[in-house]
Amino acid sequence: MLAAFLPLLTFFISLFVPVKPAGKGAAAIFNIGLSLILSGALFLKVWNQQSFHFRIEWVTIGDFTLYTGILLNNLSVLMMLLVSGIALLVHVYSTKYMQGDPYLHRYWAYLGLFCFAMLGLVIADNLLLMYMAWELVGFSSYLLIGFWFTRHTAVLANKKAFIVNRIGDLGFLIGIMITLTQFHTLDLTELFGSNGLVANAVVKGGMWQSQAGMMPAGWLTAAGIAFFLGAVAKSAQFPLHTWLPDAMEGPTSVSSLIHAATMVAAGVFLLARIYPLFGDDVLLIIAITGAFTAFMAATIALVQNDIKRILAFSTISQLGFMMLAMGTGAQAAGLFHLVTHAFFKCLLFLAAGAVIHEMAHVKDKQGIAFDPQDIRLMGGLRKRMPVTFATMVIASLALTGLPLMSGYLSKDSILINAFEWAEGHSGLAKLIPYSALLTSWLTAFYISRLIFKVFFGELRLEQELLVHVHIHEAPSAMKYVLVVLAVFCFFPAFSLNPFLFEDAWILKGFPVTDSMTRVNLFHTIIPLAVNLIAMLLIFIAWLWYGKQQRKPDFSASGLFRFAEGQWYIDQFYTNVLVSGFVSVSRLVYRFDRVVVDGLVNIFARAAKALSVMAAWTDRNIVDRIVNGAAYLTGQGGRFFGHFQTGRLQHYFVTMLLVVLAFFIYKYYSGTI
Amino acid sequence: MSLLSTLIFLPLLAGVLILVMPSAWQSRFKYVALGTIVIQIVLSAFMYMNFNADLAGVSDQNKFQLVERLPWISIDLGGLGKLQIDYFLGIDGFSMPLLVLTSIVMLVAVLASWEIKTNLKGYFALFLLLDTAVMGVFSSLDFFLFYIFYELMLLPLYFLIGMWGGVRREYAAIKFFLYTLLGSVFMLLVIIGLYFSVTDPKTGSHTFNMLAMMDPANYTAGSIFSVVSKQMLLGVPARLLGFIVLFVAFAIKVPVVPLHTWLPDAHVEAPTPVSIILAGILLKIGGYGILRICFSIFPDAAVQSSWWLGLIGVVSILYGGLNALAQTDLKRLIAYSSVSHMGFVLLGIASVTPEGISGGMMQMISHGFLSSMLFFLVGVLYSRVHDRQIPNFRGLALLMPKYTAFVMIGFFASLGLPGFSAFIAEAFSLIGAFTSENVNGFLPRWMAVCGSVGILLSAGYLLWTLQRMFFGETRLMGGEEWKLALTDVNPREVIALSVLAFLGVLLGVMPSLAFEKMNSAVLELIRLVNPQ
Amino acid sequence: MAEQVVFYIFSALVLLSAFMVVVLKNQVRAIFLFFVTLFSMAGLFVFTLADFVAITQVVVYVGGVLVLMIFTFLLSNRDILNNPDATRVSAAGIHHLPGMVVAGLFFAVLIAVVLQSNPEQIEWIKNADKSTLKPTDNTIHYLGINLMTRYLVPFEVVSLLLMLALIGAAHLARKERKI
Amino acid sequence: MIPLSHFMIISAALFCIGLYAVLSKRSAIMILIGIEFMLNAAILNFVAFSRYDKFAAGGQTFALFAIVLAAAAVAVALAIILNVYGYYKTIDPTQIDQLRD
Repeated sequence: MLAAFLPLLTFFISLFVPVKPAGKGAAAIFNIGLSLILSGALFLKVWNQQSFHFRIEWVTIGDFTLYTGILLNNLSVLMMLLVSGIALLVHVYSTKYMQGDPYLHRYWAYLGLFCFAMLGLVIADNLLLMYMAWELVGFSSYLLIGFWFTRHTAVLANKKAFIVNRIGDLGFLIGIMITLTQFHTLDLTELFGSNGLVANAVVKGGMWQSQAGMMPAGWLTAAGIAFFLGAVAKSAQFPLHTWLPDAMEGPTSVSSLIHAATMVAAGVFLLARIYPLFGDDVLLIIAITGAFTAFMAATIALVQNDIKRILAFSTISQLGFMMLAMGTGAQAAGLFHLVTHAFFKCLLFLAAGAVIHEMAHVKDKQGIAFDPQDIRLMGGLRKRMPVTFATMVIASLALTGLPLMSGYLSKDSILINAFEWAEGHSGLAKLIPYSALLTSWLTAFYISRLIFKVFFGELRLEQELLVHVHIHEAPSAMKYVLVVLAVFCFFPAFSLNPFLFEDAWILKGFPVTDSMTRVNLFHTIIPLAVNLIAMLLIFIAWLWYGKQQRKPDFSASGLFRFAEGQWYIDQFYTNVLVSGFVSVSRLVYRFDRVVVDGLVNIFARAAKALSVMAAWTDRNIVDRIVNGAAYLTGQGGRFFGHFQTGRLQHYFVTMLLVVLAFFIYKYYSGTI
Repeated sequence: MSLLSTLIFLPLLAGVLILVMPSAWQSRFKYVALGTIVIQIVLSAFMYMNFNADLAGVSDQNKFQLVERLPWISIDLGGLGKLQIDYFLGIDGFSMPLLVLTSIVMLVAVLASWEIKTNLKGYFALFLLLDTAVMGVFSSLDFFLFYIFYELMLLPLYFLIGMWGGVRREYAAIKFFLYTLLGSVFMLLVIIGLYFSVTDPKTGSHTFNMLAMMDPANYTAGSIFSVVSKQMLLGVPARLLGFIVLFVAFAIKVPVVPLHTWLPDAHVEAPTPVSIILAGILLKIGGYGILRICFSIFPDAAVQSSWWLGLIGVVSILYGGLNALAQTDLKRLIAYSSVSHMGFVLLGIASVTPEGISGGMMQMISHGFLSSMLFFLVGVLYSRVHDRQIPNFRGLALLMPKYTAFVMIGFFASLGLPGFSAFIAEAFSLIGAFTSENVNGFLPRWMAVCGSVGILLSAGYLLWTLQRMFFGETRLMGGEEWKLALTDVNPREVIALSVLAFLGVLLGVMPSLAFEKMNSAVLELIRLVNPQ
Repeated sequence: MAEQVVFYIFSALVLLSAFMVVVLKNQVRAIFLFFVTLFSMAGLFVFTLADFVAITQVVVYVGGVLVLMIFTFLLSNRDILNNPDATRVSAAGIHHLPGMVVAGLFFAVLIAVVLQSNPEQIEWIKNADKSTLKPTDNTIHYLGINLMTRYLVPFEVVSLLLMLALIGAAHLARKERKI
Repeated sequence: MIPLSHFMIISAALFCIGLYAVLSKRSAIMILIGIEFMLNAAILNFVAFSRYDKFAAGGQTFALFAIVLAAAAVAVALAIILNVYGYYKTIDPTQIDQLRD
């Protein structure tokens, strides 16, 4: 609990306490360090022992009480440890990387907020709380991507990231609604515990029945897909992956923490949390999505030139692997890969960050306009930044999944599981393990392309611009972080046996599928196949990019352009969906102005016309009548006024006439 | 004088005080108003603290709190029976939170009134009259009294918009006035119909007492709105027609989609404090009226038409969101977002589930705080450069960092970021709508699913605005002149905004502060509407 | 019989002279003809056995009123006096028409009434054998007694009124005009 | 004995002549003369009927009053006429029309 709230403290300290940025940084590191220690303590206490669940009443609506609290089990303590660990390293790294930025206090605040949200996410004990943390994670990611808010691209990127994530959140929310309706609780243990409500719910006669409610069976699938949609957005899976490459506009340290190691893994984490909810068809969808995303992202990564983008696509690809693992039932393997990937990808980013940092320095110092992230301008950095080079190579090897590395263990476990799973399926499912295999080869190629281009050969920046630049090793704070992370890329951190992933302690912490026995042929052949061909590809890459030997020119081919254009998915979104939406909204607004409001105005105008008519009638008819009456009266008055001549005799005449008339009348009426 | 009457008539007294103060003291009027509102807040806070959450209210006078019932107008009409109008006040879980909301929003509006420079005497007198009327609407339990306060609101608003508003203020004021009047005129017909249908069980005479109207036993047999006799009017069941008429009257206030067009115009043209009151309080009267009057008096008709209500709610959410996306005027954008957000209220209420109604109520409270905040923010910008067009601004974050921070809080809060009240409100409204099919079968599930797309839309337009106006390199239409004019928020504005932001966060983190007070009332209402 | 003849002569004299008074353009002559009328009226009074009234008529009217009139006329119509020969009868002017019509109609009505009424048949006249005046009766005797007994109050009032009127007339006719 | 109706007819005729004079003459004096005619016509009736009322002699008494009052009235009227003449320089009543609107 405290561990989660410490980073929040950081957030407030950074925002509201007026100390120097350095002091804030120190406070932030102290907080996150404390978090790490607490997480470690908790880890030791909870791991493989009884889980810890603490909750308090939060809101009561009607008869339904929503509790909130924390749930610590193997999954959450593992994630806590991972998040706080990597966060600490990134914090340390950032002290140097972000040095001198005028808005540093905001940086620490956002970072603190993120760590809080992420830790909250992993320890939340109910879906709603998890959703809240989930969105907060997205929000802090939004803030961090747009940290340099004067950059137009950064702002566009953070908006895109948030909105795309919002789509996923929508799925999550719908999932929550379905779950709540069906089970009347959102508590994770009650729902997904070993004897929980989800496990006991059955599909019978087209209806999905649980103790608390009943719905058509379609909603079971819908719930699975809805939650998966959330995971897809957060973990940047096809078709919602487009925000992640753009998110690289944020500071590299942020990219490494959020967009490589932790936040993007939240989707996988979510799937693991609610795993019992998924039916077979949803799992298949997950597997297919994962496999496809992995493959697609790998192909794109092959041809990109921006160092961070390559890594971003690589991340997407690896997340695809995790999804694939989830979909194929290898929940544990997926999580294992999540952990190992967190370390080596974080390392890759941080190392890349060190490179970019140096390049940007050159840019600032020499005043040359170039893109510090373009690998075509790098090269030969091996000698100038040896530690960076070494650590990055280690991370790359881990990514490729070569033996002795952590990646080897986790990736193999996924692949082998996938093959085993495919045994029991037919049709499209058969293709999944092969595509994963292919993807892992592509991985080897693109990452070695990156390494060779950046670190081997000559510094092409100098060659092209004909200037001499000084590029040094990264500052010590950054360097040590790289080294620490590199240590975690080796096998011993996860398993004492470098070749047998089954021995990995992480795998033992989770419910293991029954296929984890070493009887199958796959267990020997697949690692062998993966590694041999990967080695071959690395060699080719070395020939092409390291040695600068003549290579076939693909750049004209359609496939190359297709990959370079990132499969045009993003363009499709921008040009079709976004502008479509905007034009629809304009249309709706026009509708609102013209039709709805127009109707009102027409009413008003009609009423006005009516009133004009009424006014006309009033003036020309009613008023005429009145005026006529008045005129008549006036004329009559004038006429009778003539009798008032002021002459006494006339008055007398009149008077007598009246008297006479009276007499005559009386006479003829006979009264006289 | 007891608490509620004090709460209602205190502003009126202050208004009179301002009227009799010499005009030379113009600069002191605002402090009088501020002092009044502060007293009001203290009173309403006291009311909140002492509110007994176990008493449900809704239809039972004994379960209301702070009840004041005095015979007011009592005339023997001979053949028509006895005219009985009571001065009847009381609060329950629905009205109490809204009274608290009103006093707080009024505080912000007074703080925003610092920008008003002309004819201060009239302005503050009308302002405080409006305050009285709103307080009266939320606490009266006699329909006639309710109607009087309801109409009394229109008058100051008309003048406040029409005299202190923007360029097209007269158009907007008249549009607003006519729209609302249209609704309330028909409402009056229904009120009279109800009056002749209902007798007070104690005195045996016809009555305007709302609580008496809620009990089917009080209807005279064969009267127009009688529950058992099922009279027809214009080929529609009379009770359904009455419900529809009342609903339309309140729907104009909410506003729901085909009846919303007064809102953007009124908001755009109104001065900032009036926009704040409009969005913060007046829209809530619509929702409150639907709960207190439409649903409670015509529960049978409410059940019949809940599907349509839900549909209107969903349409409002989506339509408002899409419209907001197309706006270039910041204030208009927020006005349309209000339409969208108030759609959640309707959707939640229509579901007749505890989650839905609580969510709807929460959305009203939350929207009260957040839209006030947003309009206040627009006012801050407008008061500095007299422009609100989104394309005319860019990169304000560099110039006004604190302001931008508040804008971000406001925007993210209203797009439903967890941790803010709007999230809780929208989530529960949607959950309520979704569970409705299982609980009572009023709303199909797709409505909730469609409604949730509104959350996505709100993210779209708000973030887009944020990106266009606040981020990037600074580039302003007014050039250097604007750059000098655009100073960051001053302490007065910081206080007002912080109060709202704090409340938004407080309710987001501890929603039970509001939920627990209204829970029993919500359950009672559901029992009344859908007795199962 | 001779009484009858004299009565009709006097009657004719009255009517004719009165008619001439109103139709004559020359006012001087008209006033003098007025004198003739009044005289003849006195004669008619005699026929009703009201000799004292007849004498009073002559004394007051002919002696007082007529003299006053001539005075006034002389004071106010100097231009007419300069041209006293305009004797044309002028009854045909259009502005006389209303007067003529009204007078004619009135005359018709009165005649009708007179002819319809039958004064000799009125109750108190029919039974007035004892109280009917005879030519030999001393009317002054009766008048004197009545004036000093039955009609004393009216008599005094009239005398007072007379005095007031004369004072008023004198005041009005004063030299200084203050109206 | 001359029948009463003869007196009445003469009186009526005289009255109407006086009336005509009052209504049509253009001179205040002539109007005054008309009035006198009418008074005389009335007096004639008084005295004619007075024949049958010897002891009370009401008719004759009132005739006397009437004559005397008429004389007084004439005196006042003539004084007024003189004043009118002094003011308007005319005694034509058709020209003294300040009562008209």
